[in-house]
Amino acid sequence: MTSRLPPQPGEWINREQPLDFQFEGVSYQGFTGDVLSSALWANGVRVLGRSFKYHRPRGIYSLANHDANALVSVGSRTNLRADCLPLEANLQASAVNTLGSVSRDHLAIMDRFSRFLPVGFYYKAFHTPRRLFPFYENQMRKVAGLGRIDPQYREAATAKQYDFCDLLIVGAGPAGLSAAVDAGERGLRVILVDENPHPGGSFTWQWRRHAEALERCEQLLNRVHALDNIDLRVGTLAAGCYSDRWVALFDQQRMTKLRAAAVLVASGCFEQPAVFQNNDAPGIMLGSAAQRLVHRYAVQPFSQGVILGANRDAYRLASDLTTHGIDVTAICDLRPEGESSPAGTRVQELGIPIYRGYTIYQAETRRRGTQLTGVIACPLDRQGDTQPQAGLSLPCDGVAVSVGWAPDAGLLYQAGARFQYQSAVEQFVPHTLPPGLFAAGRVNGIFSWADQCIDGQRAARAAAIHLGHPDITEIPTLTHQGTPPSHPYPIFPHPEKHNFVDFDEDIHLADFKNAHQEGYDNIELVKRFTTVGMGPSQGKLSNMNAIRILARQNNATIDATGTTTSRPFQHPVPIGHLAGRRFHPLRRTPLDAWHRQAGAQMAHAGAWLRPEYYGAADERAQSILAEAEHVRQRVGLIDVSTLGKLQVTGPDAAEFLERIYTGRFQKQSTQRLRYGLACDETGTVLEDGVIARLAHDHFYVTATSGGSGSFYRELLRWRQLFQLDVQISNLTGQLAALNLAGPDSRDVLKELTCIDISGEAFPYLGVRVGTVAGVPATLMRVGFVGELGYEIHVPASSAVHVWEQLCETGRPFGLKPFGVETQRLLRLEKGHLIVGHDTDALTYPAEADLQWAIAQNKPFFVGSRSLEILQKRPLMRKLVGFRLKDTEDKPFPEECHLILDGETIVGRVTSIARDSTLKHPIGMAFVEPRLASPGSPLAIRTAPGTTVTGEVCSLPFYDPDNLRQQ
Amino acid sequence: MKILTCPLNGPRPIQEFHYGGEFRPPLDPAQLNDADWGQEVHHRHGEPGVKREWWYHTASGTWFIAERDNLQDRVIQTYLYTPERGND
Amino acid sequence: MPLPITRTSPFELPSTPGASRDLAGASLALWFDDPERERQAAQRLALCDLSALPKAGYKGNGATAWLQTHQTPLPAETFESTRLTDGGIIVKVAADEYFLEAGPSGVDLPVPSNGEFPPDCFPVVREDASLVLCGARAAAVLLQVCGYDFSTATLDRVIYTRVAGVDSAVFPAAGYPHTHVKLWCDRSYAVSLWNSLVEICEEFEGPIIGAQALFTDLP
Amino acid sequence: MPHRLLKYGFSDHHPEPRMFRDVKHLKPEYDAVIIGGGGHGLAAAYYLGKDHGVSNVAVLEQGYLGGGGTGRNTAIVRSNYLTPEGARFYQASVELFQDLSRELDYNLFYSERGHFTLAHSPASLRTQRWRAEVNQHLGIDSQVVDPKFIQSQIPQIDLTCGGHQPPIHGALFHPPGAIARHDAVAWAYARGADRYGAEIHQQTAVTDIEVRDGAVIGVHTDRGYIKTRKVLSAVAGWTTHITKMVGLRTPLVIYPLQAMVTEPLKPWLNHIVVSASLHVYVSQSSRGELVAGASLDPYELISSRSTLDFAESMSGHLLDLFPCLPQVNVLRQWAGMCDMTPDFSPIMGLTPIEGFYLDSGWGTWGFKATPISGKTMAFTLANNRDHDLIEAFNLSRFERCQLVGEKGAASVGH
Repeated sequence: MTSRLPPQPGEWINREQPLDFQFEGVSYQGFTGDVLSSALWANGVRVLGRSFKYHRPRGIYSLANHDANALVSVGSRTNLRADCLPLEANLQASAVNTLGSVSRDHLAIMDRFSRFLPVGFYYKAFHTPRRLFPFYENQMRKVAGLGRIDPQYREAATAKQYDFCDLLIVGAGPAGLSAAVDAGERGLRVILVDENPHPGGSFTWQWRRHAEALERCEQLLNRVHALDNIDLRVGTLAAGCYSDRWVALFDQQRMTKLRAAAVLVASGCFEQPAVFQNNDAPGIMLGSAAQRLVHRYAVQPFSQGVILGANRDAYRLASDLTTHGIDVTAICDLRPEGESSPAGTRVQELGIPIYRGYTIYQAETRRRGTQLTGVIACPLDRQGDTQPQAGLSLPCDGVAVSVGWAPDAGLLYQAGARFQYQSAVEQFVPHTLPPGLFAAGRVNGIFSWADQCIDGQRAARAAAIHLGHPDITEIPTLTHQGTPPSHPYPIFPHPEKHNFVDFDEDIHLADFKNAHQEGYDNIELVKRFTTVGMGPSQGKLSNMNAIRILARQNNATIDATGTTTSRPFQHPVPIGHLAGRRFHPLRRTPLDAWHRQAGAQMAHAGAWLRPEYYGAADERAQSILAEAEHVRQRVGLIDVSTLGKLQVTGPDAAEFLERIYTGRFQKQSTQRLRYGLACDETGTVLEDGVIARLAHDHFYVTATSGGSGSFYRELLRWRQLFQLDVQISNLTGQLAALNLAGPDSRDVLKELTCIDISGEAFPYLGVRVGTVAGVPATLMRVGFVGELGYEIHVPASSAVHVWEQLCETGRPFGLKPFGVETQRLLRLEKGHLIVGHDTDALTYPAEADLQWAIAQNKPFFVGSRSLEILQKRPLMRKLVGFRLKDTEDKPFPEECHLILDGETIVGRVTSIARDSTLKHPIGMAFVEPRLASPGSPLAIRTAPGTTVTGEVCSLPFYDPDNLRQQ
Repeated sequence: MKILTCPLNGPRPIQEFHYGGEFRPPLDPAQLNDADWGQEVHHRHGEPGVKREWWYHTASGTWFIAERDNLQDRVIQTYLYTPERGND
Repeated sequence: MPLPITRTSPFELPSTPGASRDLAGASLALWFDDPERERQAAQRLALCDLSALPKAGYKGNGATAWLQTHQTPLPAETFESTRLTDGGIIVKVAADEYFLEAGPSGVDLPVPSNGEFPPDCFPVVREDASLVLCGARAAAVLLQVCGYDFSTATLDRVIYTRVAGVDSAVFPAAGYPHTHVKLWCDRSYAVSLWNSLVEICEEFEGPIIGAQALFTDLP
Repeated sequence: MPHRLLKYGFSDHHPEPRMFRDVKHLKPEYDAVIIGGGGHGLAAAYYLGKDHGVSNVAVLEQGYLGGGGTGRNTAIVRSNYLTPEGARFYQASVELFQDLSRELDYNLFYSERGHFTLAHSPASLRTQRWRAEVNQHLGIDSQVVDPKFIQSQIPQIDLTCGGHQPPIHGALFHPPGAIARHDAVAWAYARGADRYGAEIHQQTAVTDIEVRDGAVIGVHTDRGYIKTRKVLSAVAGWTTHITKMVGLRTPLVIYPLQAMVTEPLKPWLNHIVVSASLHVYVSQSSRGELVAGASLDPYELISSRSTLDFAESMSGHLLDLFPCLPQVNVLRQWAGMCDMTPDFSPIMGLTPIEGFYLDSGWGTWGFKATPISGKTMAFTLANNRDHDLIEAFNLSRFERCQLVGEKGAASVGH
């Protein structure tokens, strides 16, 4: 291990637990607590990945989860960020998006062509001739993209959870810890999250050698641990902040959806790059990355480094590195005045050369860019422009960049905060925060650890006041003192275009100039055209510089230039965590288990599962026909529990139903059923069912299986609007419904009930209340399938009992269960339409031949006025029955096949059955009215150029005189 | 997830609710000619601003009215429908 | 004389109960495994099916008056509840509607002596599935299935919310620790809800138990 | 390497001019004002110049080009619609799109991928067949395919949907279904419109529209007043804001539609996959990102905020279809605003206010109509008469209770 430092106080690695791992097939050793990047760096590996477009070698840059060029695959997992991937024993990682290996990537040739591939080049070529574009696109797709998915990869669903707290604090650095302690001591339920595996934030890298800071950190952590009402969650990312402080927290295991009464963001800042030639070479990194390497992982960032600085942090960094035996060759300070604080003096005392008013003009590398050999520094003139002719060469194997910061403000933006650029800190700071949202620390423009602690307390108190805690002394808002921590324009042109603004997407300075020249001159257009900020790190290291560049190009202020919209997620989050364990509530009838045992083919029907038929999957048609024949000849039993079942009671019940349905109910006799048809306000057929009157003020109503939920909801709404004295109860799930149908049904049923069910005592369309098999039941004589039959409604808990009793009693009659597909065939034979199957979202009653169901001279029902209008128009289509003459060897028509008249579409098949108990194929179709009279031929298009002839016939096909139902 | 306050059940995540569209006072069909009726049935107040809307708390079966700013997604108030409050 | 068993639970329960009792035509499992172990599980985490408890609804302008004539102690406010002597519960679910779940001792639900309800009181069939999630870890299970903050819930007040995607009435009950909740839901959705809860409870090592552990004073 | 790229490599200076003129001031009067600098408005400006010689045109955009629906959709182009009027209209659009890169000399990355609309029930398969039949009859390449075919084309798909959801029974397959680089469509039309003389004014908000005696006479903007007798509103999610200025009521209501994108991956998904019952449509961009969109948000909102609910349910449904994706990372989510109509068809053409034209009701289907809406609206403005292809889409259909049947199939799910 060439670069591992001696043990550091507070280091995150455990030297007792060495780990073997592989990168690109080569074995290395690291420690528990390392991330892949730190372990590789410790082993002297400098090329950790390749860039997206030009395949340039890249190393550690931020070591803060923004190193989007050091992406690796581990087994089936890909696009993992090496700078936050915990090292595990026998980890086998390899870089993504390389051809060959990361150290010798054959695609690095792209870098040679970079001059031919300026920003947006792909919009300007490859599209002519048109036929070649697919070829080019295919090539481009292959070189684009990062990791490769494993199509075989599977993962058990992770559990998601909800959580609640008074105050969520994001970031356990100086401000966050101070805020947590202040709020915790007030008794607030606090959740404190930090994405790092250890709390402390900048205490753990920037202030590691500062005794007073360390002591404060210890104190704060002790208090946090001591207070039961502070829930500290490390390794937890607050990835998105949504309406009403709904925050998505991610850890290794799961996503937690947290509802916080208040949110305090103390997320800190991202250190920002400087833009100079070859600023992406491995070995060039942020000052904060160098300090993270040293203090968290005890890894030497480089042995001999140059610091490019523009703030006090750069000088602290220089002292810090020197203390660790790292040779700081020089500090180039962008500011002509340099640093006059004690931090500056200390560096001078250390004898480190300080070049004031200098920048790094370019970095020098060898071995195809993989090894940094030095930099050329040059002075800046008064305008801040480089003077390369006065450049001087500084040999080094590393550069630490410490020129400024940008707030980690994603959550605040998402939650609706507005920011303003403050030149005292040369940074965006929150200007207005929505209620319940608070910001503290560096994200708030407060830059020393002690001030951050105070700012954290201030924000915690403001939050407590917001949450209604009385008698709290507010702390006045601090302002930043001293020179700005950020440089206003750390961006330097170079004639050879490798001065990168966006490392993710390989966008260099000239690209911005070119985009601007083409008219992409506002921040959103710049983003879309150049793709700046659209890579995996979402612009954390590039957006601020892009804004600075654009502002200068437009000669505008930073505020006027604005920012792009910040959207979730803060860092990319896995689809599996987002999906989590899913709940898919399905509705089951009480007989569900029985059906399965009896060999039913179950199918989804809306939210329900229903038996289609009983029998083998490959005997569908035969099984359905056999079940149908059995109902026609003997007796069958079907579970129709999915029917909507509503109880409508109260003095105004009949009046209410008359307003909802098209028919009349005031004079309906008790113990009788009527057909009910309901439309929506536009006159479209919405629902149908039967309406049973059980008492003067008591109706029992059935509705379609699929529509009853929303229909019930609409009824509740109409009830309010009408202000009628009526109660509506949804009994759909409370009751089971069984339809016993067939010539023998009466004989079966009479064994089980004491109700007189003789034809005279209980006629067709009658309803009776009594018991069946000892269970309270409502019986209705309906004829949906066209045979003598009884719909038996019983409490759901008794359904199995009643069903089994019916089966048992029916055994001598050969009673068989039948499924919903069989029922569909039987009802088609009987000419009954199914709403939603034979009608569509624009069908009105006259089209479906349901005019008879509309009571004339009724003053009002829902949809009546619209129907009046629709009925003045000539009818455009009509639902008819048809039979097929002779299909010969032609393809058989299917539902939704078109009916043609020459080249004109004149209709559509809505239902069809090839095999029916009538022994010939039958169907229903919408056709133009001129074709609706019986005997009209229908040309059904069953395949391109092929039609089959049908003939319209009157409905129903079966038992037109209802003799079967007597 | 947004919080919506059901007048009966109190504040709940909006996922517990069904959106019932704009509140429209019942029309008198007799007062409108065909074209006006066609417009009244289909047209909506879709412009930005505060709108009265129907919302339904699914688990308890409660319809109520919410006054909501459809630009800010801010709920001004919620209350149960009464003809007095509804049709003014 | 006990009624024949005509009512069945919607749930698939783990095994034949170690003991059960008949309750208005249904069988209520008292325990499956070992009564003592189930009692301990009830302290930690357990799931119990109480769908066998008879239930009824009463609705209409006259519902309140009629129930009062049956000496039922009625809750005053909507969503509030009162306890029946047999361990049952009556909840006022709307201004003119009550929901009653009998306790495990088999007391009959209020019915009119002559079989006829007064004209303005309508019985409503209630066949809700009924289950109890209990024990110290019940809160952790609830956090995985429900977006309602039960730590702020009022005891004995019913909360209509969505649990594991199923609209449910949740009842943080007194009588056993606060983290114990009773859930009622539409029977057609009950299997989905039950399966989700069983899966999560298994991960937390919470078994399905019989009713005895909950109703220690069962006669 | 195409010779065009050599030009870049060997020039000292970037050789590309501004894509459109930077016009500093509004003129006092234009022959036509187009509100909305998205694809539709810019296309209308382009065809006004190209087809009708109308060049004194201003396009007013309150934000930046393509910043509304144009830049927020999932960039799918198809023509497999249900009604003859719909199918014909979108087919004309597809035909324009296919040659658009050449016509505008801008690579729009128009990439024919093949479009699957999955059916998870026999009922939904019936609807797909309806669409396929209408399409085939009109000469549009569409067919119903079985699960085996789907699996052969998309090996990663799980036809059982993990057992969580109703399984896949089949699909409507539409081979010409394509994706395109959506922003580029706006930019290319902007460049084209500019070359025909139209002025493009970004960051110019319309504050009011002046109507006298039932006719438009001018437009107020935050940069001053403009006289004009023709105004086209092509602002999608902001339509109700504009119609309010002229006192026009419409059925339009605005709903957000959300989408999200993953980190880039090597190509594995070649097709566009749509499942209406799972509320997913997904394709892989040429950059390698999975771009996935859903159905509308559950309630009206004139905002493009994101919700976690969307990201959760979309992720769940993606895994139902593609169980190999759980460790793929979602990079970003966003939303656009959709002006929805009751019959899932646009509202286009003349209005009761003379000189005020609507190009609206684009709901979730606007991007694919960009060229044809531009072309037909340009015709309509130039001739003050609805173009044949959009007659069925006129606002007056609602007062006549004569809706377009595109919604017809929507309820077929029971």
